[in-house]
Order: sequence, then C-alpha cells, then structure tokens
Amino acid sequence: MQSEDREIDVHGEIERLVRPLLQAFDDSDLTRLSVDEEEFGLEIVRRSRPIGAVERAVAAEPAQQIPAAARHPMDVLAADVVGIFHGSRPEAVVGQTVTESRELGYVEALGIRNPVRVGRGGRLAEIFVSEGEPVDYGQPLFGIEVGA
Amino acid sequence: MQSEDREIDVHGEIERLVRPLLQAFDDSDLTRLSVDEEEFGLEIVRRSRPIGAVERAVAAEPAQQIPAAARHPMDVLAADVVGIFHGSRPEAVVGQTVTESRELGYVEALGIRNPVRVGRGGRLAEIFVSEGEPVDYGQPLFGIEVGA
Amino acid sequence: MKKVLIANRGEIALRVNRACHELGIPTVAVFSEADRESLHVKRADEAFCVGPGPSARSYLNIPNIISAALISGADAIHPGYGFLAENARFAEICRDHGITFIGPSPEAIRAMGDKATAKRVMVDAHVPVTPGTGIVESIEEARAFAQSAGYPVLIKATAGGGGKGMRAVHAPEELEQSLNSASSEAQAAFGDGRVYLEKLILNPRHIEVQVLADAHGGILILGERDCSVQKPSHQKLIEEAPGPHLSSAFRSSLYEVARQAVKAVRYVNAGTLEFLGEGEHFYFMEMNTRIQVEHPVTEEIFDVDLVKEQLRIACGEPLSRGQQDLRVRGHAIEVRINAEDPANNFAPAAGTLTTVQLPGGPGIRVDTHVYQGAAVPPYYDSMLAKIIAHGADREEAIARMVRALRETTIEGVKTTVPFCIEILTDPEFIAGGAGIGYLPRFLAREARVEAAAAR
Amino acid sequence: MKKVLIANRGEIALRVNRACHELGIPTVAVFSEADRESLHVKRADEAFCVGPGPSARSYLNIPNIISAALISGADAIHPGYGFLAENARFAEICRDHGITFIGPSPEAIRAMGDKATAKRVMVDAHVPVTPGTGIVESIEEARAFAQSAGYPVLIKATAGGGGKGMRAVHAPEELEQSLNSASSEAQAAFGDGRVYLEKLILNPRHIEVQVLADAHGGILILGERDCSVQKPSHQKLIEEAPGPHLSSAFRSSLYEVARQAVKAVRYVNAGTLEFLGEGEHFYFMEMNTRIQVEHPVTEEIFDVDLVKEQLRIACGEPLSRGQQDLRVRGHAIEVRINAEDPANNFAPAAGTLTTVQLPGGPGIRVDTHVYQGAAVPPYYDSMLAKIIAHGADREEAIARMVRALRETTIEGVKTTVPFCIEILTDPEFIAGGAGIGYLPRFLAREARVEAAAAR
Repeated sequence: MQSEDREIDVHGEIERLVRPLLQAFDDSDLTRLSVDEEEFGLEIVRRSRPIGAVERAVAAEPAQQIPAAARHPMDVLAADVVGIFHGSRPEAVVGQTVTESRELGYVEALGIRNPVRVGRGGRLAEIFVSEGEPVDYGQPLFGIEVGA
Repeated sequence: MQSEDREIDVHGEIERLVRPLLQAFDDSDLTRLSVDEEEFGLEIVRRSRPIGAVERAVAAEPAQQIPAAARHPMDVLAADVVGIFHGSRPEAVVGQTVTESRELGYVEALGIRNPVRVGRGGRLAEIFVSEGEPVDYGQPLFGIEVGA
Repeated sequence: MKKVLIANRGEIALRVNRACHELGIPTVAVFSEADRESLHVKRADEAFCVGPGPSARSYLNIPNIISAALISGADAIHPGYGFLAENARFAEICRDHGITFIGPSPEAIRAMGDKATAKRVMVDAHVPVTPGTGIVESIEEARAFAQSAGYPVLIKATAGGGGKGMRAVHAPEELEQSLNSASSEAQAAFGDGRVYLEKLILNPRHIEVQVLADAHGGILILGERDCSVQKPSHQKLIEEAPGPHLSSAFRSSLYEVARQAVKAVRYVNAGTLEFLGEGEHFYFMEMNTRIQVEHPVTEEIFDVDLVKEQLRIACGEPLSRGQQDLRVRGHAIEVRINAEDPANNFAPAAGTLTTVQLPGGPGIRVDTHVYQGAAVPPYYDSMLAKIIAHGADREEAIARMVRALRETTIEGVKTTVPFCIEILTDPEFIAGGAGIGYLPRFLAREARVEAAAAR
Repeated sequence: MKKVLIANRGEIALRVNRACHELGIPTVAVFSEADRESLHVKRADEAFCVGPGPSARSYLNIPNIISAALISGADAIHPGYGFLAENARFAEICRDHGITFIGPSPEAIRAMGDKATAKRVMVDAHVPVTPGTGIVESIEEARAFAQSAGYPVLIKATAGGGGKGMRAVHAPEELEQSLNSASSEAQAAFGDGRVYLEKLILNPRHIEVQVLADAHGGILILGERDCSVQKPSHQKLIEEAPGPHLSSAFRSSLYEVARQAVKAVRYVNAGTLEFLGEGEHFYFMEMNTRIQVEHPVTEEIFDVDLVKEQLRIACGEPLSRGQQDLRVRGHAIEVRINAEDPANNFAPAAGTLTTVQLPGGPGIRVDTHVYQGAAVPPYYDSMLAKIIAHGADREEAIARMVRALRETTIEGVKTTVPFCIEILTDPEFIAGGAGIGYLPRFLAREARVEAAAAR
C-alpha cells in the first residue's frame, strides 16, 4: 500500500473489479486481499482485531467517495512506525488542498511524535484513520490526489 | 473401467489428449488419472506395486496399437474377483475374432475358476494381463472391438 | 509374521500400517474403488482393489480379501474395527487358510458377540450384570427383587417392544399398581401378560476397561475409559482416560472383575469390557473383541502401543510388560472429528476436503486418513480424524484439546469441530463425570437457548 | 500476566501462543509484511505489522515491538529463540517500560553472551572448561600441561588466525618440535611467536543440559540432549534425549555441574548449558539463555511443558514440581525439516508449499507454522517443521521417526526429509553416540558413493 501515481479510471475500475471483490471478500474469512493488475492496484483489509478496527479502510471508502470524474494519481501516506495516530492542528479536512511538507498528523510512539507530512501537494482525498487510533507499520493514513 | 461403447475417433483423440496427458502423467507422482470428456473417457493407471505391474495398461498400449482407422466401440472385460489370471485353451490371440460367450481365460481365486467370457463378439484388440499374473477387482483383462 | 494384510480403511488402516512398519513388517492394503486415492492405499507396501464402493461388496468381501492375502503372501490379517473385526466366521476362514487372524479366537468372538451367551458367561464368572428377575409370578417376588436391587426398577414385558408393558417404578407404594397395569397392557398388546423386572439405571456412565491378554496366561488391565459423551444414537463422540471422579474402591473392584472376565473367556489379544457405571456400582454390558476407536487415550496414559501388542500377541509372544510396570501418566481426551452436522441431527456429509489444517504442538496426537484435496466417499462412516490431547491432568488435557480444536481447519464438509469446542468449554463437561444423558441434555439446552434467541 | 506479546515468528511463535492459550492468557503477534498470511498472525488474539520483510526492520525493530506491546496492553513479552531472545539491551528496555521479559535478567544474558565472561564465571563455579594454558614460557610447562590434560593437545598462536602457528600434537615425542615450528611460524606470520596450549577434543559429542530455575531458588535439571548431528555449518539437524550410551557417572556429574552453574549465575527461567563430551569427560562451551529449538525432546521424556514453566517463572511462581518428581520416560528424537537442499550444501530455498501432508499417529508430535499453500519467504531461517518422535526406547523412537518421515509430503521446495531418512536408517546413527564429526563424515561417504556410481 505504497503511493500509487498512475492515472486510473476509478469509476470503471470500481465497476469491473472492486464490487465483486468486496462481495467475495465479505463472504470470505480473508483479512487482506491484494490485486495487482496492470492499470490498477488494490488491497482490501479486514481488521478483525479489537483495535484499529477500520473495516476495509483502503478500498471501500474511496470506492464510495472518489468522484467518477477523478483522474488524478493518488499518493497514500502510510505509518512507518507502530503507535497512536493524532491529527495535527489545524485539522485536515477531506477536499482541502494540501501543500508539500505540511504535517497532517503524527504517530506517537514511545513518547515520540513521528510527523506524517504531505509528499507531493494536492487535494486531500481520504483520511483512513481516526483520532487516537492505534496504527501499525504500513497502515494507510491519508490519500492525496496529486495535482488536483 | 467398465465397457466403453461410444464411437470415438481414436487417432484424433490420441493426438489431442492422450500424448500430453501421458507426458504429464509420466512427470507426476500420480498413480491414476481420469479424464471424462463428452466424447472421450480415459483413465491412466500406474501400478507402482510389485505385483500386477502392467504400466499404464489401459491407455498407453491401446494408444500405440489400435490402428488409426479403428472406429469400433471397445468392450473391456475386467476381473470381478481378486485372483491369479490364466489364459484358456486354445490361447486367445490379438487380432482374432472372438464370439459371444467364449471363455478367453479365468481368474483362479481360492481354488475356484472364475471364467472370463466374451460379452459381445468382435475382434480381440487387447490382452492386458499375462499368464499367472495376480489381478485385483476391476482390473482390465481383455479389450474387444465390438463388431469389428 | 512376514506380511500383514490390513482388512480395513480410513484412520484405523493407517494406525495398523504404522504399527507394522515400525516393527519392520510389510503391509498389504485392500481398498474399494471409492478409496483408490486413500492414504491407506498409498502407505501400504502393496494394495488390492477388492470391490466397488459399497462395503458389502468390498470391505466385507471375504473371498476377495482372503484371495488377496494368499496371492500377496500375507500370513496375517488385521481386521481393525468395524467391517469384519467381530465376524467369527471370517476369523475361522482365516484359520482354515493358515492365516493368523490378529484378534481373539473365533470361539471368543462368537461367545461375546451373542448378548445372551456373553451375559451368562459373565454371570458365571461373578461379573456384575444389570440385576433382573425371571418371569414375575407374584407381587411378593417383585417386591423382594425391588427391595434388594433398590428402586427405581423397570417392569418389562417378556413379549415386549415399543415401550408397551413397560413401567418405571420409583417407590415401593407404586409397585403393585404398576405391575398390574403393565401386565394388562402387555396382555392387550401381545396377548401375553408375562413381565419381568430389571434395575433401572437412570443416568449411567459408560465406563469401559481395556484389556490385553497373551497366549501364555499373561493379562494386563489397562485402566478404564469414560465414553459417556455419546450422540443420541449412542455413538461415542468424546472419550477420556482415566474416568473422572471414580473412587479407588470402584477402580480396584472394576479391574478385578475385568481380570476375572478375561480369565473366564480364556481371552487372548486386545479387548474391551463395557460397563454401565452408577455411583459405586457397575454392570457389564458387552465385550468388544477388537481394537476400539478410542484406544489412543489408553495408549497415551500408559505409554503402550496397543496395536503393536496385538501383533506381538498374535505372534505368540508374551506381553511386553507386567501389570506392575504400568503407571498412569496424566490424563488424555479424544475427540472424534466427523463429517456431520450437529445442528441437523448429526447428518453425515460427503464431499471433497478443500482445506485440511490439523493441530500440533505439545500433547497433541492426530490420527487421520484425510488430507487437503481428499474425497469423503458416501459409503463409509463419517469419521475424518481423531484428535487426542494429553496433559499432566484433566484440566491441562481439556485446555490443550480446546486450543487444538481451535487450530483445526477442515473445509468442504461440515464437521463436529465447532460443536466439540462447545462441549469442551461447557461447565458440566468440565466438572467431569457426567453420564450418558449429558449430551442429549446439552442438545436440548442448546435448542432451548436458540429457540429463546429466535423469539 | 494479563497479555503476552510474542516477539517472534514461525513455529516458536505458535509454540508460545499455544502455551499462553492453554493457560488462558491472550496473545499479541507481531509480523513483518512478508508474514501477513502466517499462522502465527492468525492464531494470536491481536497482531501488529512491525516492519517490512527483512528482520532488521521488523523482528529486530525494538521501538515498534515495544510500542505494539504498550498500545495493546501486553504486560509481558516472550522473545522465542533467535531475533531478540539473547539481546540484553532488549530485556532492559522491556524492564524500563514495565514489561516482563519472559527470560532471564539482562545481567545474566549479558554475562553468558560474552564468551570470555561466561568461561570465567564457569571456571569460578568449578564447571569444567576445555583445559588450556596461558602463554607457554618453557617446554617443561607445555609438557606438564599435555601430561595432565592428556594427548592430543593443540598448540595455538596468541596472535593466531587462519591456522597459522597451529599444531595438533598426538604424542609426547612430537611436542618439542611442534612447539618450535608453531612458534617460528607464528613469528613469521604475525611478528609474534607466543603460543598457548589447549586440550584437543577430536570428535566430541554435543551434549547439552536443560535447566529451569525460579525466582525462589528452585532449580530443575531436566537431563541432557545429544545434538551431535550437525551440518558442516554446525547447525543442529537431529536431536535426541536422553543422550545414548552415557554412563550414570557421566550423567550425575553433568547434572551436578549444571546445578552449580545455574547457582553461580543466579539464573532464573529456562536455559541450556552446552558441553563438549568426550568419553567420560565434558567441557563447558556456552550457555543459551532462552528456550531452544530442540526443547520438545526434553518435554517428551519428562512430560513437562517448558514454555508454560517459563511463563509461570516469569510470573514469580515457583516451579511446578521438584527434582524428585521427574522421571525419564523412554526416548525422544527431533528432526528439523528445513527448506534446503542437502545435495547442494544445504542451500536454503524459498517458494510456495504446494503440498503439505504431515505425519501423525502414536508417539508423533509436529510443531510447524506451515500449511498447504503457505509461502516460505526468503528473509528468515529455513526451518519448516519439527517432527518429534517418542518411543519406549531409542529403537522405537527411531522406527517411529522413520515411518513419520516417510509419511511426510512437502512439495514446492526441497526439504531435508529424504536426507534425514538416510541418516536415521544409517547403521552408525542407529548405533548411537556418534560425535559431531558424524554428519560431515556421512556426507563425505555419500559423496564417495556417488562418485563411484558415476564412474
């Protein structure tokens, strides 16, 4: 679940791939499902553990919220340490334009603040975590539509 | 491995199915492989046991020996008891025409002779066992091209 | 013993194959056309197809099995359990062909196979059987029996069946009236009013004793197993050894009786005496003249290989140890993993096993013939695997079994795994010593809970 | 202990998970991105990804592991073996965060982790170490040492390396000349002619002693394991308990020394003292301050759960039994099934396991994290499974192991299964008591046989 900067036809791909996959995933006992097609990479995660329980954080919510017309590449900012997520002030809001190096939040681990900063600027398309949520290594935190 | 009375294009089927299957079978650890297509049924058996060791008795030998022009249904006479196979006198010979009810051999079990008789007459296309060989239930003994 | 033919399938065929191979004895498998891809065929040194899927034409096909033994040069046959294991005629045919039948003599099989004969033999050997009377001629006779056997008693019609002419009597003041009404009912139903009395055992435990006896008079009493967790069909589901909460007086009396019984029958090889236990009393039910499904729990607590002992005994060797060498080591439990649906009256299922992940680690033994991709044919019994958990005590054995069952993943057919987890975490099972009424009661309780939840 | 984080992967993570669950303690797994589908993740109650595939960034990532423990509320960490198990700094960090490290104190880990310190501590505790001298000043001093330690002896250069200045001396008459030539060679090579002597142990056996010690001074000596079957890289391949052909004098001396060593180090928790054994003598090599791969053979013969004991000790509880309660039960052997190719210098293999069929039945325990369809990532050690066979004696244990290995089918990567069958059926292994030179010798013999066959 690293940054994804190819241009994709989100709506078409949702129709073709995500819906049946989500259905199959729901019917399964899988906790994580990866697809790596030429024009589309996707990972569906079920967090069955009591903590950090954002069901299908990566795929399901973007599928509902990214408008069909969006054709911008997406950067996903992921946690690189295990800790507790906190949003930074001023609070980042979905739809907002965010600029390079802005601190959107931080992961607190062993008393240390590990900032989560925007790489390439763009439109904040997705917040995958909530305030105070435990996150593990590689867990997606924010999605940025680069150049939007 | 019961009698097979559909008409088949043996040569075409060998080209299409049997060769690659035999190859795959040879490369595998399988002892038995079944194929059940609409127009063709086939079973390949490897007898890895020290006794009754007729390698690929059912498929391989017919594949080599049945002439390409043969278009007659094949009856397979199989053992219905466990015992020792003996040929009857006069000895049956491949290519011979055999008539209904003729005793081609017998399986001796617990001192009892269990005759193997021709069902529908035809051309004796195949003898799958040798004199004195132990046979088990369902083991193919003779192949008769019905109506040939 | 030069070569052993194993006249069985499934896990017990593998169990016997393992014992033979560990002793360096080659094996011959027999199989039906439905079992061509079975592990018991692959693991044997030779194998013969003896018939089509249905058992009657394959695993019960005596001529083909004997012929396979003769052709392959097998000089002994192990029958496993089920199929031909308690068929005295089969044991005789083996003897007639100079083949060693790995089990007791045909005479012992026959005597114990007939319930009336078995009961008479045991009574003669002073083995307690369920107390009862002959035809009751008078109320005084009935009263005297009930007095001595203790209430409750059961009145049964000689010509009886279907519960007609049957009455449970719980107190002396009910006896006379019950006797009269039972007799009238029997007279009306069968034209025969004669009745007899038996002691009524309300919620007995199924307690069985494993024995081994060699041809030289050596006898080993390998303790008891409690197999009280039985489905409504009386099939055992969970077995354990030792039996929980048995007094040492109960045990020593039980073992002494078992020894008398083995001597009385002049029994040789492995066998099991089954009893109904109630409080400090036990009553002989029947003797199984073969290895049993649940033999591993005894193996675990006594560190003995019962199948190897069977082979040694059949070779005429003496038992590998004496009674004084045996020492109980902790506690063992066996769970039968069946391809059946407990929610649907344990209906058996057939199919292909798409996933098979079996448990492991300390204290866990798995006896199974299944593997990922294996087919479960519809012809045979539904047992897929036995999980055996051993622990320092019953508590540890249960804890291990629960975690082992949670590790078990079998997909493709419904299995008893989730149901058995429920049993093993149920306080009544954990308390130990529940009778054979336990599982039906558990099922009824669950049904009530579900019904309540549905409201 | 409310919740245990297991800072490991593979079979040992499952082993610890089993012990915790059997004791009713919830578990937290940590995993790398390469192990997302691993059983140790699925079987734990919670799981945290702590980094990418390479161990340095995941299983050795102390901040992420500690953070996972704190977030999940785990109050104890079990390190398994390898990775952080003998990292004294990690044990200290746990202590600093109020987390119980399930193992000995950081001080004990540190002392035993440094070979020079460990040797000094052991010498002080009268534990025999390989005899040796300081810098040899005279031929008389050398002669005296060789006399007392016994030939052969090894001359080594203080500045040594690469065999320069090294000489094996097998008889007194060779001593003086060897000493002179070694010194000259060392002088020429390093500009330093100083040499010292050590006893040369020609074909030692690897004999190790399992110990358990609680915080109350309780010590259990759980006998020895013989781990002499080692690959040329000195990795153990087959282990057994008890050690074959050891005299009772050897054993009682070994156990007494082990007890002294544990006391000297004020050791608490499970540990293993490794010795080189030669005839009636043994010499301390090192102490492993953790649970070991081969712990199951000890568990099998003593009926003890070493990981549960580790948990109890870490909770401050006393040992569950006394030395007098221990009794050796038969013989146990462990074989490591590795994803490696013995024909190609045991080169490790990664891939996907297309078939996994594991053995079962009496006396067989399987500890594994693999399953049919599982991936074997390239980052970690190549062990796929441990098969443990227990029998009434060594002969039965070997017979069971051979049949268990023959039952084992693992496809998708090359494994050590066929190679281990060859070892277990080799007369020299069967005879028992071969030293650590055995496997290299076996390999050379096989190579010669193959070369001869190729001619």
